[in-house]
Amino acid sequence: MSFEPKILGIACNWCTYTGADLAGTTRLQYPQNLRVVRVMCSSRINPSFIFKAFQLGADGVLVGGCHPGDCHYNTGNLYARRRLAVTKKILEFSGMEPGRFRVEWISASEGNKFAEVVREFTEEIRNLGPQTKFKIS
Amino acid sequence: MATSFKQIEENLKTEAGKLLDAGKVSMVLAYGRGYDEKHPLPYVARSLADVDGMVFNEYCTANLARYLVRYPRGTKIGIAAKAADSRAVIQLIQEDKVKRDDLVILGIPVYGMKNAKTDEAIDAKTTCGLYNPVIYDVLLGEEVHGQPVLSPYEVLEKVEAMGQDERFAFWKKELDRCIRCYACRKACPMCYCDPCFIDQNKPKWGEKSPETGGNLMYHLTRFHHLAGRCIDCGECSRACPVDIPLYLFHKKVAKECEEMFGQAAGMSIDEKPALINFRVEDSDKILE
Amino acid sequence: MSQTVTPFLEMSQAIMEAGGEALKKCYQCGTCSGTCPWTPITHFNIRKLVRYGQLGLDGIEEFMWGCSTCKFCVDRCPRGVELIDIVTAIRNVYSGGGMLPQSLRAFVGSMSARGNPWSGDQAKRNDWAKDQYPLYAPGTEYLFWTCCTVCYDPRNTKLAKATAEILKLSGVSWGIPSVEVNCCGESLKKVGDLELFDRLKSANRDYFKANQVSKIITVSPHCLAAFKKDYGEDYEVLHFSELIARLVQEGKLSPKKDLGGVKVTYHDPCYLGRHSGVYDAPRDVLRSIPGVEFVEMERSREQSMCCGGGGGGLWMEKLKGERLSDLRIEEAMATGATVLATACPYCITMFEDSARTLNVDEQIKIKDVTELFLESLGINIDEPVVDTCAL
Amino acid sequence: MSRIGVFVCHCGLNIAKTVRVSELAQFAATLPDVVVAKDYKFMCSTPGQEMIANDIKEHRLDRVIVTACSPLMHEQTFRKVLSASGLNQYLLTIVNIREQVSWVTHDIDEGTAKSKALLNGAVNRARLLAPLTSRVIDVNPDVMVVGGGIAGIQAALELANTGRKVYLVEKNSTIGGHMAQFDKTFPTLDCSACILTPKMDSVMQNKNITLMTSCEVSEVKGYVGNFDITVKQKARYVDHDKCNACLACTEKCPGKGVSEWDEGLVKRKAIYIPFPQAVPQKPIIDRDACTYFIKGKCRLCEKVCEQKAIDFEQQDTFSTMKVGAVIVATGYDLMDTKPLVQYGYGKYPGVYNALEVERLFNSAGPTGGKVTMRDGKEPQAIAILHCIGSRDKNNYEHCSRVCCMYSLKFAHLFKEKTSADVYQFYIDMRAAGKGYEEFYNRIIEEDVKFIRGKGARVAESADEPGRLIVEAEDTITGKFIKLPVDMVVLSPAMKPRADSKDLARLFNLSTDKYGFFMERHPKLAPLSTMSEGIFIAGVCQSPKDIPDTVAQANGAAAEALTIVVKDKMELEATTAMVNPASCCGCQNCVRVCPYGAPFFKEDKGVSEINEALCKGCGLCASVCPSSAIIARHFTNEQVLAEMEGLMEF
Amino acid sequence: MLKKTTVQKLSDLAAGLMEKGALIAPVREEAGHNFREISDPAAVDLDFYNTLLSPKSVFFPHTEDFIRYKTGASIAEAVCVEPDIRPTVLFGVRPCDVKSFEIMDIHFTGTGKVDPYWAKRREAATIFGYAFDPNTPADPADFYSTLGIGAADPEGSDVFMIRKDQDLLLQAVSPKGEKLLSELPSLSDASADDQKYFDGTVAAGRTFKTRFTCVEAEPIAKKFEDLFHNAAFWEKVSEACLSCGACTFVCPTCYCFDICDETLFSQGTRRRVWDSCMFTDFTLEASGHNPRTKVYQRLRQKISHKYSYHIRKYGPISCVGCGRCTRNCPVNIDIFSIVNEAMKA
Repeated sequence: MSFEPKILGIACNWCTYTGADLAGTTRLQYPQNLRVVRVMCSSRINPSFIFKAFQLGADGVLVGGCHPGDCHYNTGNLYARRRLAVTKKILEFSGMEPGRFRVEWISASEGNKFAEVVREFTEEIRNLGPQTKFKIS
Repeated sequence: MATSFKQIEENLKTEAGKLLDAGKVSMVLAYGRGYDEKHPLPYVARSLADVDGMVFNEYCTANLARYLVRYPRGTKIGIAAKAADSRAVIQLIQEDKVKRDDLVILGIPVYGMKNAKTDEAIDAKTTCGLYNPVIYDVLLGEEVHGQPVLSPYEVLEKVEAMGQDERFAFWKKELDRCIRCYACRKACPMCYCDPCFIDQNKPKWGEKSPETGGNLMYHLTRFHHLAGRCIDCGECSRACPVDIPLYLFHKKVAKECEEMFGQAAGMSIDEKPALINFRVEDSDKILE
Repeated sequence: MSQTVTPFLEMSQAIMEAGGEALKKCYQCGTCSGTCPWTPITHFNIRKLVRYGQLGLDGIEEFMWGCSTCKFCVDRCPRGVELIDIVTAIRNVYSGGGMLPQSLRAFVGSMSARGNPWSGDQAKRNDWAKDQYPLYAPGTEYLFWTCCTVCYDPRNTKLAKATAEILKLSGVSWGIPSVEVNCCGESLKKVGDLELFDRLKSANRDYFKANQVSKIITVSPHCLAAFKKDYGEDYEVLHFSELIARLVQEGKLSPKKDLGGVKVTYHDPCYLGRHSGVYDAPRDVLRSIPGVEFVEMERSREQSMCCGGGGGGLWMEKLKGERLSDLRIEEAMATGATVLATACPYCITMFEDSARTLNVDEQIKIKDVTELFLESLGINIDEPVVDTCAL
Repeated sequence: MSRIGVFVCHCGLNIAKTVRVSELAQFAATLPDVVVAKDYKFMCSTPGQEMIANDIKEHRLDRVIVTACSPLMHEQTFRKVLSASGLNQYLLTIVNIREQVSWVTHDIDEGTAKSKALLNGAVNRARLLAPLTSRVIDVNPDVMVVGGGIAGIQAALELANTGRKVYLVEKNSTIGGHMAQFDKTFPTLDCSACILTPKMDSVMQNKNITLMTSCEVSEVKGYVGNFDITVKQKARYVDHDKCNACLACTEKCPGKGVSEWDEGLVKRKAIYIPFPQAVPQKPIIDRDACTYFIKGKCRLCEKVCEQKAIDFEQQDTFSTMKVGAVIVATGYDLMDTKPLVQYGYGKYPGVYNALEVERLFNSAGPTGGKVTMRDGKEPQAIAILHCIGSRDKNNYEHCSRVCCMYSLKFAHLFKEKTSADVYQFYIDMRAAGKGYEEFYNRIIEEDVKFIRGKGARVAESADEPGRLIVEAEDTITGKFIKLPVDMVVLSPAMKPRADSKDLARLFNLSTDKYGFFMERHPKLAPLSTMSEGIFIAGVCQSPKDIPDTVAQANGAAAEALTIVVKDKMELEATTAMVNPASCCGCQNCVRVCPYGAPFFKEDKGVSEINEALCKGCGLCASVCPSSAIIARHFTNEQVLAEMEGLMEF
Repeated sequence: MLKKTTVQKLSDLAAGLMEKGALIAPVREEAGHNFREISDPAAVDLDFYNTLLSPKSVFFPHTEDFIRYKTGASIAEAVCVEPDIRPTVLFGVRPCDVKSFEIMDIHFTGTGKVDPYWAKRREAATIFGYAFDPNTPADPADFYSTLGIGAADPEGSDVFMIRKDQDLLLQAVSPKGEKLLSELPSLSDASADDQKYFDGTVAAGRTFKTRFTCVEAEPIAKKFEDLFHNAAFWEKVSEACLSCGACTFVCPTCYCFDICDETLFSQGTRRRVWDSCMFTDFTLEASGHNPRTKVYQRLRQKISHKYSYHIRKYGPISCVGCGRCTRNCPVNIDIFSIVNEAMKA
């Protein structure tokens, strides 16, 4: 059987989650490997959530937020950008494949982009194979 | 020419004595005699009589800034601070854990401090490579000049050159050794949370047992919490009974932060810690 | 001619695909055509060109050669339309169909066969130097990129020598390229032959790579702009006037000879000014020369006129009354200057032609800033110039 | 132990087509703590809602999971069901298996599998949910209006007329704003002063309005319903309580200042009222122009003032107002066209900007309403250039919206007052508005020449010294036009006030890249801002004409009223709180919160959160290193549990 | 019975022992020597002073699983975890550490409630003690002789080993040791000289001095009782203490633990994990109250427990003077210096 990755998505309520809804409303098709947790703002994302997700066996983690400048809470995603960039560097230096963690800015109107990102990311994770480094067995 | 350790010790005693005598501070954080020469002890002098117990030698590596948060806000404290220690003081001032006005910083310009276990010089290996304190009120010796300018990040080369799998194996081997005694966070001047996230049950961020999962969670999250705040004193690694080279990871994160955000921790009291700050112009490239 | 037209959107699509993507952004306000120096004097109308392009209308080929890519319109366009890209794309699409004007055929032919626009023998590219100047080798700091025009065009070899002489005095480490290099291809690109341009470009890039070139000095602003914008690698490229200005400022070169109160005006070459943003360096150089009274023309800096030599214009014949260089000469003379200084071999060629045909070549001299600067250093390289333009 | 009910919706075939809903319900029943799991055709229908309500009672459910469409669709619907059944509404969890599952796949196996994972996450999360209640706070009934232009005046009057107390804060020494500078207003051509000054007077007369001229907001504290706003009263050097507006001082004053009202076209006295109908009609001293302040002696005004109202020692003073809501209506500036050197503004005396021309037409203006130029001559040919800096990527990308119409108005007035030929250089003629197209037609019939092409350059004429040449392409003929004229009128872009970004910081508003205040939603909340209780009206939001500005002002007044009309209000329930036992006093939360909700208790060494200011974004919770901050409804435990559930299957 | 082998043939001995069961012996690691289960006989390394971590983890591992369960399921379905207990040889234990087992036995078996995990492992183990060399000075942190433990005490070991230059002498101490020694073909019989050397070393070990002088337990116990309320004393000696757990985790006689439930997805494990009285949350009560919030209170607890409460309750000092806590303290706090200080106070 081919490898079906498990991907955890964490999406902000105002942009990316709504964008994901729009992808559905417009019936765009994308792989079903992504499971989304809704938070109010990408800045809510604690870096430990990301580490934890990998420990729980996520093969990839996708974070979605509003475009910088469009944050519902003005500046949340600007903090998130820095914090998640550091998260990414830490993952990389710990030996995790850099491709497994991605941050995308997807607005409420970008249903297309949401679907496209999910397709692309799922494919990338599929190519990377199962994530075993952090996974607690 | 740098001032000798003996001379620094003398100056330390003189200056500490003056401060205590004049009542400018209620205590001076310095170093005192341990069970032998190689093992000096962090030491608090509260009166002129205590000053005699002070020592300073190449093994006085402990970062005394770690003790600042232990005393009530507003306590007037004198503190002996080497280069990295002074950065810790600055960082604590940035974070409003201590007030600049409450401190008298006795700066120690020095090189050739040694790790007592290995007898190796630690200058740029496990610490930040600076010789002179960044901030001080009194300097306990001449500024060090003419020593080689060392990049604190050169030691990273080997680990940076590794492939992802090799690097993971490296860190797994190192971190699996962890016995969760938490000496690293307790020795760290910037780790002042009580309780630490890892001690909590709600939420339970990581297991308390010293196994791969909990160890990884504890250390990675701690690296993140110290991102943009770690001042590269190397105390975490020196404190570690099982010699995990935590300093390598901290240095890497500090290096990345400097590159991405253009500021190093503990260099100026007017800055904000990089991760509780942002610039609108920050590039999305940092996420790539 | 029928007054009925049918939009031919495939053609519009082809233009967009050839790099004229910006077509669709235009809302036809007329800022470009109102700004364009050609609109008052020729039938060329840049706005119309875009309009024809938007709808793919027939007849576009009639006036697509009018633009000299001076970039005035691009800087003013309220929609941020990259008009030069559109012109290049249109030329590419149409000249692919064999619609190259006669005067440009020799130009393109020479480029293709000999790697330079002047039908020069490639082996003789460095003849002007008479082995007096060092060749670039790995380890040298600056590559002095000699434009084809200063290598082959007799008037402009003076400029090459002037530059080389100053470099000799400058104390920097430099060398000229070997004869194997090609034209930078800037004009060729603007003429629309993108394929040949890519060929020349990659050959030059190979040379740069093989010789570990990282810093380049150009004498022609056209090469400067090409390297900066089109060559796509991280070379540090400087125009020679910038280098002189820096050396003067650092006190490494100081002009001594007083030129005796000569009144000089300066024409901003489009490719140095608007294309590359260099306005002050040549002026600083002129101002550093003792005995030069510097005057500005009415249209200067960002507002500068075009000489008409860009975008292939140097190789195209223009009727009297339709030459921008004539207008510019008049404007220069109106300031009372006796020297029109500039910093581009194309401008020099265009202005010298105009001064001659207007019969004012005695009243006003055309000089490169570099040449004036060399004079002020007290060096004379003047040799009899034989006008045997290879064309 | 929780008692969880799971309700799986088919949504007709919308979900059922690509998710095996009954299998999903059966799966749910196997999960820990799930005591009832059902599927139904339309859960949001009345029978569906009743089913949930009944099961809550019958099975004593304490958590409800509805597995259906996006929470953004029906979360409110089902929350009401819970409330009505006596269950706290926050104990509901929605699993989105329509927008994010059934509609994005064709494969029923995949769809069912993903739904199970999502449901498992929801069960994990639901178990940890806590009932939340909203806090109720008192509301201050007063309102502050910032900006005394037509928008601010209108809003203040509307509010005052409902009996609210209003503080109207104006930076200048008079209210009236730009509208007071205009001569006529398009398209009706009624006199601007005639319609504005009565309103200005009403403000003065209205006992509910506290008029605060020469004032600026200097600090804003508090939150919706309870703002504490500190206002700086700038020193006027005239005690307005004593002044009886005899204006003897202004006659004697030897000082010369530049008249802002007349756009710098003329001088005014150092002690002055900006214009005859100014409100309040009491003078102030311009420190920079006053002989006494410059040279140390003069004080002529003081000598002539019988009321002893002149006070050279006056200082800036500060006072704090308590209000429940704020309307910001700070208007605009015209862009400075000097940097656009091609148009020669500031270089050629014959080039004017639009506001200068307004003053030329005005009978109270520098020329007494006659159109004479700086050289005293009447122009024979006039070019009006549209879109100067507007619709321009190099300057302001927006259309300034009013320039087409006022340019037409200018053309009409020029025709009326001079015998000049009038040319309009335009890109597109935008005359969308009641009576606007008709006005355009009228101007066409007045024989104004329309040249469709943006003015490209203004130069001095070589042939006729003193005249100007406008260069442009007439895009209709494709011909290059060189038009000799005497006067050029530029219609520049409207931009926000220079200090709009400072004001935005004070009030915690966001701005676009130019500094226009951002509305909460461009369509559905155009007058609200991201800061609760603060509203915007007029051009400070985006360029608009007087009718739209007035409409917005009325709207903003009504919005403000909806807040201050109640004496209590309910706050967001999903706010953050600090667990003081875990707080390490690092103050990260204090530093990052865009709303200023967390604050540091110096004595206890811990942070606390003012829940009235909290919007529930959770940023503070993620920057809290010791996890002391609990982001209600999105707590660390809840998120981690949900993640674990999602990753299990 | 005294047997011998050479250091060169140590791996043969190790291989022989591995046939008898699991062999746990010192191996060289990055940070120092540690006891590890041996898979490669050549890895056994007796060139060490003392191991970094104490051998207590052999009988009392850092984590010990008790039961496994499914979350949401009935407690009746929980399954006990059977510890994997095999015959074990614990090889190369220094006399002070051997002594620590005796102290730990009090807690795990001696108080009436027997901890089956400890007891079974202890029973299955054969201990090869290994003498310090009385001819070289002790590490400055050590103070075992101060507590009456000899540098070469065979007591408590099943087999006791003394190094004689390149030879390794092995003396059976218990019947269990004797039996095992007789079954090891790689050993040869020792000579009379060897026996003399062995006995001499044991004797020399008894007079071997680490730092300080011998102490009596009772006066110390009393002193610490008196000092309990002397906060000034405790604040002073704890001023440098970071309150980390390094000392307790390397200590051979610290036995505090926590019972944790660890779950992943719906699988749960109840396990025992070492805990440390130096941690703030060690005494954190469910109510949120914490009787020991200050560093000095925790340090007082640690030291008083070892040097006072333990004596009162069980007799011996709960310390064997191995020096690990002192060696590993990040700020060089020396427990015995504090004892001395206390006696002076």
